[in-house]
Amino acid sequence: MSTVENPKYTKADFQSDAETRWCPGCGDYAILAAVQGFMPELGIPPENIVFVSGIGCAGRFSYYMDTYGMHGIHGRGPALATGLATARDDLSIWVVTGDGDALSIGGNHLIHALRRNVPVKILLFNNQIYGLTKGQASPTSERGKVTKSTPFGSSDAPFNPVSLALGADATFVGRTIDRDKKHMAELLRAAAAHPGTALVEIYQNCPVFNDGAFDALTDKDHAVLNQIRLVEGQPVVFGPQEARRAVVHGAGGDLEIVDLASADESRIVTHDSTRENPALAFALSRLASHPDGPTPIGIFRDVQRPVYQDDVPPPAAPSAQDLHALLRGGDTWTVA
Amino acid sequence: MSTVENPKYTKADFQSDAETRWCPGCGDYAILAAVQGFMPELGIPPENIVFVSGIGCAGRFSYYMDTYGMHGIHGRGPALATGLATARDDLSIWVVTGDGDALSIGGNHLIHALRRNVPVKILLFNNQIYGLTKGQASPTSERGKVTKSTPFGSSDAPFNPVSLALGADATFVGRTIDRDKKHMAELLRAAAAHPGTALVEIYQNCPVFNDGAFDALTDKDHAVLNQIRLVEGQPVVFGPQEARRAVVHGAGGDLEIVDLASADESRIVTHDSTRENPALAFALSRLASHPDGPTPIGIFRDVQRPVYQDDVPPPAAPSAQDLHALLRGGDTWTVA
Amino acid sequence: MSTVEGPPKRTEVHERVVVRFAGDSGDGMQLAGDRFTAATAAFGNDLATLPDFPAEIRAPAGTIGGVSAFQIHFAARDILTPGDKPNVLIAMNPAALRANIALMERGTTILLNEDAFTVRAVQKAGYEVNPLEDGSLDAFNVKRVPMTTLTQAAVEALEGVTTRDAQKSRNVFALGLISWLYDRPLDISQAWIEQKFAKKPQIAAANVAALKAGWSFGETSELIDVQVTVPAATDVPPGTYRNVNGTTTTALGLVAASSRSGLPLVLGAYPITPASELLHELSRHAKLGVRTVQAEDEIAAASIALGASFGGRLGVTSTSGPGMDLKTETIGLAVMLELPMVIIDVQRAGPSTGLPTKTEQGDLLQELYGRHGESPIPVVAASTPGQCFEAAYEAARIAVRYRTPVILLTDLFLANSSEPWKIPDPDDLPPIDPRFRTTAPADDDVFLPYSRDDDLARQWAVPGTPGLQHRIGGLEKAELTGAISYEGPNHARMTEVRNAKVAGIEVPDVEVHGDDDATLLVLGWGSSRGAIRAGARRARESGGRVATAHLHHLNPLPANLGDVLRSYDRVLLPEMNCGQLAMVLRAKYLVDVESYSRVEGRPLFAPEIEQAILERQS
Amino acid sequence: MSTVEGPPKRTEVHERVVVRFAGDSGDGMQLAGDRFTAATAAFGNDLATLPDFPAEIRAPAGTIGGVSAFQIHFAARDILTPGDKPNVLIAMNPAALRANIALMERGTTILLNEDAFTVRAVQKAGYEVNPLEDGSLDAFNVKRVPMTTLTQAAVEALEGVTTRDAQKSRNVFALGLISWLYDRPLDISQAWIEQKFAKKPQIAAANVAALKAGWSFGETSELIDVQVTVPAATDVPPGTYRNVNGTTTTALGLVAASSRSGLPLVLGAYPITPASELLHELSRHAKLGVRTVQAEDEIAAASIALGASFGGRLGVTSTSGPGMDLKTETIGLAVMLELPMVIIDVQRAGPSTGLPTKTEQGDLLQELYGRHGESPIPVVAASTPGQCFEAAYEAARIAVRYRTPVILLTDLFLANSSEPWKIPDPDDLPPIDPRFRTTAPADDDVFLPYSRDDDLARQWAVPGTPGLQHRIGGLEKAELTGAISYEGPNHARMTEVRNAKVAGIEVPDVEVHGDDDATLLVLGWGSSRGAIRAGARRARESGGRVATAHLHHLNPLPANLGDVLRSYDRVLLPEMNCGQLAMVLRAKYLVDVESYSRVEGRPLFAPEIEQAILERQS
Ligand SMILES: Cc1ncc(C[n+]2csc(CCOP(=O)(O)OP(=O)(O)O)c2C)c(N)n1
Ligand SMILES: Cc1ncc(C[n+]2csc(CCOP(=O)(O)OP(=O)(O)O)c2C)c(N)n1
Ligand code: SF4
Ligand code: SF4
Ligand SMILES: [Mg+2]
Ligand SMILES: [Mg+2]
Repeated sequence: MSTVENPKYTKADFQSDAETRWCPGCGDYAILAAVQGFMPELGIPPENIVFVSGIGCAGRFSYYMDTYGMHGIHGRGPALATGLATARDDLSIWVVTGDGDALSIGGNHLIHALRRNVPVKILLFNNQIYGLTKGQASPTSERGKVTKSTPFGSSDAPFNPVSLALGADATFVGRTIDRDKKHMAELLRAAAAHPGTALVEIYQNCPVFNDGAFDALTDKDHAVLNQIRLVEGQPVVFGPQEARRAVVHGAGGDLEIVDLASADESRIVTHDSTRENPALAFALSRLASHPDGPTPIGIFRDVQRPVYQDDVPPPAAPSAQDLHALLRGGDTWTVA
Repeated sequence: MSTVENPKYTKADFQSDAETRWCPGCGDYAILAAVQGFMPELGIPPENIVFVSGIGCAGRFSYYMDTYGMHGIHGRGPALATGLATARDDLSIWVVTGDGDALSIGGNHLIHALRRNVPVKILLFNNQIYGLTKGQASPTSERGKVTKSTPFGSSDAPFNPVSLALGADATFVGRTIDRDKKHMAELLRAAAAHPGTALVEIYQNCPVFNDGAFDALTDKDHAVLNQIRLVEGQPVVFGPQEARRAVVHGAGGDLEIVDLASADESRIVTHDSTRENPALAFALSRLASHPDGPTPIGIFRDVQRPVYQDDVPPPAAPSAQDLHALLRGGDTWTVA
Repeated sequence: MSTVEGPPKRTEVHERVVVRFAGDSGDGMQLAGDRFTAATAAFGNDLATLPDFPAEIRAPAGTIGGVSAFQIHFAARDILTPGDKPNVLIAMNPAALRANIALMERGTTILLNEDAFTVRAVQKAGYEVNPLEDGSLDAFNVKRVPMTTLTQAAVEALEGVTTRDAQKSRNVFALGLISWLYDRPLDISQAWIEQKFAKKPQIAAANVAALKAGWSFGETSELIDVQVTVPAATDVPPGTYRNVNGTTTTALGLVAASSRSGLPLVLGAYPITPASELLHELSRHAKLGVRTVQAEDEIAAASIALGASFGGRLGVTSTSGPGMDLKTETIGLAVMLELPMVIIDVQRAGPSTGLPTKTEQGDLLQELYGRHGESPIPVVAASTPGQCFEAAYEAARIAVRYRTPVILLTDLFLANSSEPWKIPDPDDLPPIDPRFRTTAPADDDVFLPYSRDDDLARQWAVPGTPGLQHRIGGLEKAELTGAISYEGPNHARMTEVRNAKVAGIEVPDVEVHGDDDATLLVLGWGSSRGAIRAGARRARESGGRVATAHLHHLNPLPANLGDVLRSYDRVLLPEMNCGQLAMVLRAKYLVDVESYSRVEGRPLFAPEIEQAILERQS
Repeated sequence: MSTVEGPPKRTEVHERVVVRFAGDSGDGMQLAGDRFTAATAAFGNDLATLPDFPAEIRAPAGTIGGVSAFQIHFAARDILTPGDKPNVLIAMNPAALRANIALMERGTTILLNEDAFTVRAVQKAGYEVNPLEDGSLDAFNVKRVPMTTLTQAAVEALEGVTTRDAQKSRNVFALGLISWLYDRPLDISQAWIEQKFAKKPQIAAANVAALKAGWSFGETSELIDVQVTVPAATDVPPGTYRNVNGTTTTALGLVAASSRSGLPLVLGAYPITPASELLHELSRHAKLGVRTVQAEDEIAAASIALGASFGGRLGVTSTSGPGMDLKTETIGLAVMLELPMVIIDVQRAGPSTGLPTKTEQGDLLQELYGRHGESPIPVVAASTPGQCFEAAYEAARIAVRYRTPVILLTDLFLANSSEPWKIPDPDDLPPIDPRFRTTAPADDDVFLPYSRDDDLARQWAVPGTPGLQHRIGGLEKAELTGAISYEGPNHARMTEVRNAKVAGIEVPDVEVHGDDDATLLVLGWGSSRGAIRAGARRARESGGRVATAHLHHLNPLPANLGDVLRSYDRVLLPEMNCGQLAMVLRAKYLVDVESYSRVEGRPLFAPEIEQAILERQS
C-alpha cells in the first residue's frame, strides 16, 4: 500500500452519513476523526477499503466510514476478515474491535490471525471495560476492579494485549492513545505499510463507565512522566527534561527503568522493532503490565514473514475446460 | 498438595479397567504410564482427583485413569475445569488436551484459564498433528507441512505454546518429553505443587501421522546435542562433554547460544523460573521456535499470583434463615 | 408561582390509571418511576411497571434516540399488564414528547416541562415547529409546568446546592407533582431520599425541597384542577409483598433452589443485553455462597456451569439469543452426561444481533430442536415477573430430580417489568433432593453410573466420593455402565431412554379459565399471560365468551393438553414469534391451532387480544 | 498348491452378488475393495459400495475394534443400495470373521485366510475356541485358503522383495482370488498396480505376482469348485461413467457451481469426521483456484466463508453435528446479511460427540429451527452418492440467486459409499448468475442495498465497486436502506420479507413413483432413497402395492406435497432419526404421517422397508 504525497481523496470521502451514536466525550470520536483523517494518505479509493467490526461501542465504527463495511458478530471480526482476505487480495482490510470483543470472546480468532499473518489491520480500542453492555469488567480491567458484574472486585488478572500478541508470534504490534492524533496517524501509517497482520492497541477513554483509565498517560502533567515513546533507532528514554529516565538492560537480563543521569550508556536500550527475535519487544511490553505508570507506546514489533496464502494460487473460478477435465478425472468407462 | 514419602497408594490404584485404544507405539502410552506412576506421590485419594479432557487421541486419557473423569467436548477442557474448580476447592484437577484441542479450537479457554490462574493442571500433549481425525495440520505443525488438509503445504506459521502461555501471563509453564519418564515426573511434581494454573507441554510422538517429529530431542545421538535442560539455579548449558554449549545474554539483549569454551562466564544465563518478570522465560522460549534443533525443556516459569477466586467466600448453599432474609429484602409491605 | 393557598380542587376516583414518565437518559426518569411505584405499592394499589430504555448506550442528549421512559399501571383491582395507553404522560423535554405522543389518545393529559422547549431543543428533537405553538397538541389536555425554574427556585435558597444539583432534581419535582396528582404519600419517597443521600446532606435537602415543591405546585397551581384517587386494591390476598421485576425473582428462585437442595449455586455467564442483569444480581449474593464467573464467552459460561454440575453443584448459565447459539454444543454434552444444569434464555428480539433492547419469544424452537442429533431437553417458561421465581425454582427442581439440563425461557419484558410479588414461605416450596449416590458397591460388583431409578434418572456420584470413581463423556454410552459404545442397537436404546426420561417428567395439567360454554380457547405461554388474561376479561365485559389457558411447561407438555385442545372449536395461540408453539402443537395433536403472531419487539397488548377474541365469536 | 492344471469348474450365472472384504485396519481391505470395484465397474455391472471403518484410530491389531471392512453389491440390473446380506465374506483374520459373521446367512460362502487362525490370533479376536474347529461355521460354505503362505510362495522368488512386502500383498492375493471367482478381468488391477508403484518396481512385481497367484489359486484349487458370472447390466443409460462416493460428488458439484457462476470458491472448514474428507478433497483443487482454509474452529470456518461471500465469492463451510452447533450464530448473521453461503452438514450419529463413524439423519430439525429468533433458511438434502453433485450445485444456485445461506444435508453413508455416476455435461447445468449490482446510483439518489427483485433477492454489491460503498450488519435493518432500525413495525416487515423470500424459492414438485392404485405412500428424504426404492421394488415383487416419493428440498417444501400426502390413505416416512421430518409435515399439512424410525447408526435396509410396506397392505 503506497502512501501518496498529494492524496486524491479527502477526509470527507471517508465520512458516511450515518449519525454517530457514541456518548458525548467518548474516545471513539477522536479515533474516528484520526482514521478518517488518515485514510486519504493511503491513496486507495474508498471502494477498495473494507472495515470489518465486531460488536461493542467500538464495533459501531464501521458504520461511520464511507467504505465497504461489515458489522459482524461479537468477537468474530478477525475470522470474517480472514475470509475476506482469503477471497480478495485486492482490498485494504481493517478490523475494528474492542477489548472484550478482541480479547474475551474473540481471543482465539485474534491469536490465530496473528500467527497466520493474514493481511488485515486490526485496531483494538481498549477502554478496559465493556461499554455497550453498560459496564462489566473486561480482560484488560485491572484485578480487583469493581463493576456491575464484579461488585466485590474482579478476581481475574488482566491481559497485556501487546505481550499476548507477541506470544502469538504477531509480526506487527503497536500501541497508541485516542488523544494523540499525530501518534495514532504514525501507527496507522506503519500498520498500513505492513504486509501481514498488524495489531494496533489504542487506549480509548470511556467517560461513562471507566473514565480516566489512561489519565496516567493522557493528562498534561502525567503524560510527560509516563509516556515511554518508542522511536526507531533511538535510545529508549523518557520523562521531563529535569528528570529524564532510561530503559536499560538490567543485570539479570530484565529491562529496568533508571535515571538517565546515572545510567550506563552502553546498557540503554536502543529501539529496533525489526528484530527477528521478539524477546526484546516482549521485555518492553512488560515495563508496564497496566497503564498506570511509565508505559511504552509506539511500534513494538514490525518484521517480515510470509503473508498468509501468498504461497497459493490466486482465487479463481475454474474455466469450462478445467471443469470438464475435472469431472472426467479418475477411472472412467463408457456405456454405448 | 503435599507429596509424601511412603505413598498410601500405588500405580495400580490409578489404572482404570478400560482397554487402552491408542495405536501401537503411540507416545500417549508412555505419558499414561508416567502419570499413573506419579499419582501415588500426591498422597491424594483417587476419588479426590479429577481428569478433564477434550476430544482427540489425547482426550481419551481420562478414561484410563481410575479417578473421576470427564471426557468433554473439543477444546473446552479448561472451561469445564474452571467450572469444577470454582465449584470445588477440595479437588486435584487435571486437564488433558492435545495441540489441536488446546491451541486451535480451545485457544481462548486456555489463555483465559492462564490469566485467571485457575487452580488446575493442564497437560498439553503436543504431537504437532491432528491424530484422532487422521492427520491434518495443527497449530503447532511447521509451516509448509504437507497433510491431508494441506496437500501443498500448510501456509500457517505455528504457535510456540510456551511463548503463547507466557504472553497470556501464565504463572507456571513447563515442557517435557513423552520418552523421558523421569523428567516428566519432575514436571508433574512441580505442576502439582503450583497453587494456580500450571501448563505442561509434553512433546508426544504420533507414530502414525507424524512420526519422528521430536527425533531431534529424543533419539540417542541427537538428544544430547539438542536438549537444553533448564535446571533451577544452574547456568543454562548443554551438549556433549566434548562440545558443551551455553546460553548467554547477547549484546542486543537477545539470548544466544555459544560454545561454552568461548563463553563469557558473566553472560551465561542462570536459570531462575521464579522471576516475577516473564521476559527472560520468554527469551528462553524463543531459543527454538520449533523442536528441530537446540530446544529448552523444563520449567520456564513458576511464580506466585493470587489464585482465581481465592478472594471470594467459599461456595455454599444459603441457610434457611439467609434465604428467608433475602426473600424479604428491599421495600416490602403487608396486606392483612 | 404563587405561594398563597391555591384554589379548591375537584377530586375524581378512578379504578385504574396508566402514567408514563419520559425524559432524556440523563433525566432520571427510571428513578422517578421507581419511587412513584414504591409509594403506589405501599399505598395498596395493584400495579405493573415497564421501563423502556433507549437502544443506544447514550445517544446525544435531547435526541429521540436518547429518550428513556418508565410506565406504571396501577389500579384498585388486580391488573395484569403495564398497560397500553397512558392516561398521563410526563415529558421532560421535546424529544420525550415526540417519542411518546403516538401512545397518547385524544383527551389524555400531558404534563410537560415548559422550560425545556427551547428553540434548539425543539429542533434537536426533530420538530419543524414548536409543538406548543402549532396547535398539534390541541387534542390533549396539556399542562405546561416550568419545572426547571420551579425546581431552581425551590432549592437555590439551600446551603451549598449548585445549579447542577438543582438540574438533577427536576425528576424529583416531577415525582412530587405526580404524587400529589394521584394523592400518594410523600413520606416514603422522602425517607428514601434521605437514606440514599445520607452522606450528601445538601443533595438530600435539594431533592426533598424539589419533591415538596412539586407536590405543592400541584396543590396550589390553577393549572391543575383535579386530583385523582385510585382506591387501594381490595382483592389482594393477604401476605407480605415487595415490588419485583423478573430478573430479581429469577435470581431469588435460583438461590431458593440452592438453599433448599443444599447445592451451592454456580453461575457461568457472559454479559449480554438483557440477560446481564441476572449476572449482576446474582453476583451481589457472593456472601451467601453464590459463585458467579464472568466467562470469556458463552461457550465457556455453559462449560463452567456444566463443570460445576459435575462437581455436584447447581450449575446455571444465563444468556440471550446470540449466546444461546454458542451454548448449543455444551448443552448437547449435558444431555449426554445426564447432569443437572439450568440454562436461562432471556429472549430478545430478532435473529442475529437483531433488536437487543426489544422483546420477543423467538427462541422456542431453538430450545426444543436446536441441537444436532436426537437431544431432548425439558423447557420451562415463565409467565409474569413474579412467576419467574416459581419457574426458576421448577427448572432447577426438574434438572436435579431427572439429571438433565433444563432450559428456562423468560424474555426482556419479564426481566424488566415489575409487579407486586407475594413473598413465598420457603418451607412451602417443593423439596429438592439431590439423592447423590454415596455408597461404594460391594467388592465384587461395579458401580453403574447409568443405572436408573423409576424416573429414569441416573445415579449421580460426585468427585470426592470414595469407591465411585467413574468416567463420563460425550460419546454414546453403554446402558448401565456408561462406557463408550459404538453398538447400533445400544445407541437406539439410549436414544429411546433419553427421550422417555424427558417425556416422562411429571408436569401439572394445564388449567382452563373462563366461560364453560366458550367454543374459543386462547392458549398462551410465557410473558403474554397478562395480556391474554386482560384481553379475555375485556372481551367478556363486551359480551364475548372465551376460555383461556397458559402453558408453563413446553417440554414435556401437560398430559391433558391434547384433550383440552380438542374440546374447543377454535384454538387461538398468540405468540411474539411466527407461530412456533402453534407448529409444535399442530404436529403433536393434529389440531388446527390458529396462530396469532406479532413480532414488533413489544409485548402483546390486551386490546389486540380482546379484538382477536371478539372477531372469533361464532 | 498344485501348479498342474486344476479340475474343470462349474460356472453359475447370478443376477446380483454382495461381497464383503474384512480384515485388520492394516490389511488393506479398502484398497482390495476399491480395485475390485473398479474392475467390476469397467466390466459393466451396476454397483454400490460401502466402506466400514473402525471407530478407533487404530485399535490393537487383531482385535475386533481394529477390523476394517468394505462391501460391494454388484448386479446385472440397476441397484440401489450397497446391499444388506453378503453372499461372500473374505475374512483375513479371526477378528474379521467374528466381527462380520452376524451379517452372514446360512449357506453363504466364507473365504478365510487359514494362516491367520493361530491360537494367539483366535484369542485376541475374543474366541474361546478356534471357530475353524468347533463346528460353529458348519452352516456356511467355508473355504480355508492359506493366503499368507501362498502369497509368500508367489513373491519370495522375486528380486529384493522382503517378507514384509509379501505380508503387505496378501490383500492383493485376495483380490486376485475374488476376481477369478467372479470372472473379473485382471488387467485393470494389474495396470493400476504397475502405475501406482512405478517408483518401486519390486513392490509392483510382488503385488502383480500376488494378484496372479490369487487368480490361479481360484482357477486350479479343488477348494473352489464354482465360478460365478454376473452379466453386465443392460439397463444402464449410455454415457461416460466413473465410480464416485458422495464426498467427491459434493466437491465436484461445488466446483461446478464456482465455474458456472464465475465465483471463485472459498471453503472454510475445521476437520471433523466424517466431513473432513470434503476439506481434503477440495484442498487438492488449489490449482483450479479453489481456496481452502483450515480454520481454528467451526465458528471461524463459517465466518471465513461468510467473509468470502461478502467479498463476492462463493463462500462454503462444511462440518458434521458438533460443528453445526458452533456455526449457528454465524449462520444467523448470514440470514440477516442476506448473503449467499453454503453450509454442508455431513450428518453423523447421535447427540454430542455421539458415534462419529456411524450414520444418521438427526440434524434436520436443527437446520430448520436451530437458530435464535425467526431465522429461515433453505435446506437441500442429497439422496445418493451421485446425486450429491446435483444437490451441492442446487444449494449453491439457490444461495446465489436468493442471496441467502443454504444448508446442504448429506450424511456419513452418502459421503463414504460409492456408485457409478454418469458424468454430466457442464453445459446442461442450470446457469448461476451472480447479478452483482455494478452501477452507482445517479447523483441525487442513494444506493439501497436492501431493495429487492421479484424473488425478493436483495442487491449484491461487492467491495471494489465504485460508488456503492455500504455497511451491513447483524442488527435489524430498515427496509431498502439496510440502515440500523429499532422500529417494531419495520422489524415485523423484515421478518415477513425474510420468511417470504425463503418460502418463495422455486422448487420442483415432488414426483411419485409406483402403483397408481396404491393406498400407501412411502415418503423419504436423504440417503434412504435407495433402500426405500429397493424395498418398494421387493414389496411389489411379493405382490404389495405401494407408491414412493422422495424429497430433495426440505425448505421450502414442494408446492404439491400437501395434495400428494392427502391423496393416500397412509403415508409412511422412514427416517434415520426419531421422526423429524414427520413432525414438520404433520404440523404443516395436518396429515397423520406415520414415522418409521431407526437410529442404529446404520443406513436403512431394503428388507426392513419391504416388510414395513407389506405389513401395511390394506
Ligand atoms: C455472542 C454475544 N455475546 C454477548 C454479546 C453482548 N455484547 C455486546 S458488546 C459486548 C462487549 C463490549 O465490550 P468491548 O468489546 O470492550 O467493546 P466496547 O463496548 O467497550 O467498545 C458484549 C458482551 C453479544 N452481542 N453477542
Ligand atoms: C466441535 C468439534 N470439532 C471437530 C471435532 C473433530 N476433532 C476431534 S479431535 C480433533 C483434533 C485432534 O487433534 P489434537 O487436539 O492435536 O489431539 P490428538 O488427536 O492429536 O491427540 C478434531 C478436529 C470435534 N470432535 N468436535
Ligand atoms: S459507553 Fe463508553 S465506550 Fe461506549 S460510547 Fe459511551 S463512552 Fe464510548
Ligand atoms: S493417531 Fe497418533 S496420536 Fe492418535 S493414537 Fe494413533 S499414534 Fe497416538
Ligand atoms: Mg471495551
Ligand atoms: Mg495432536
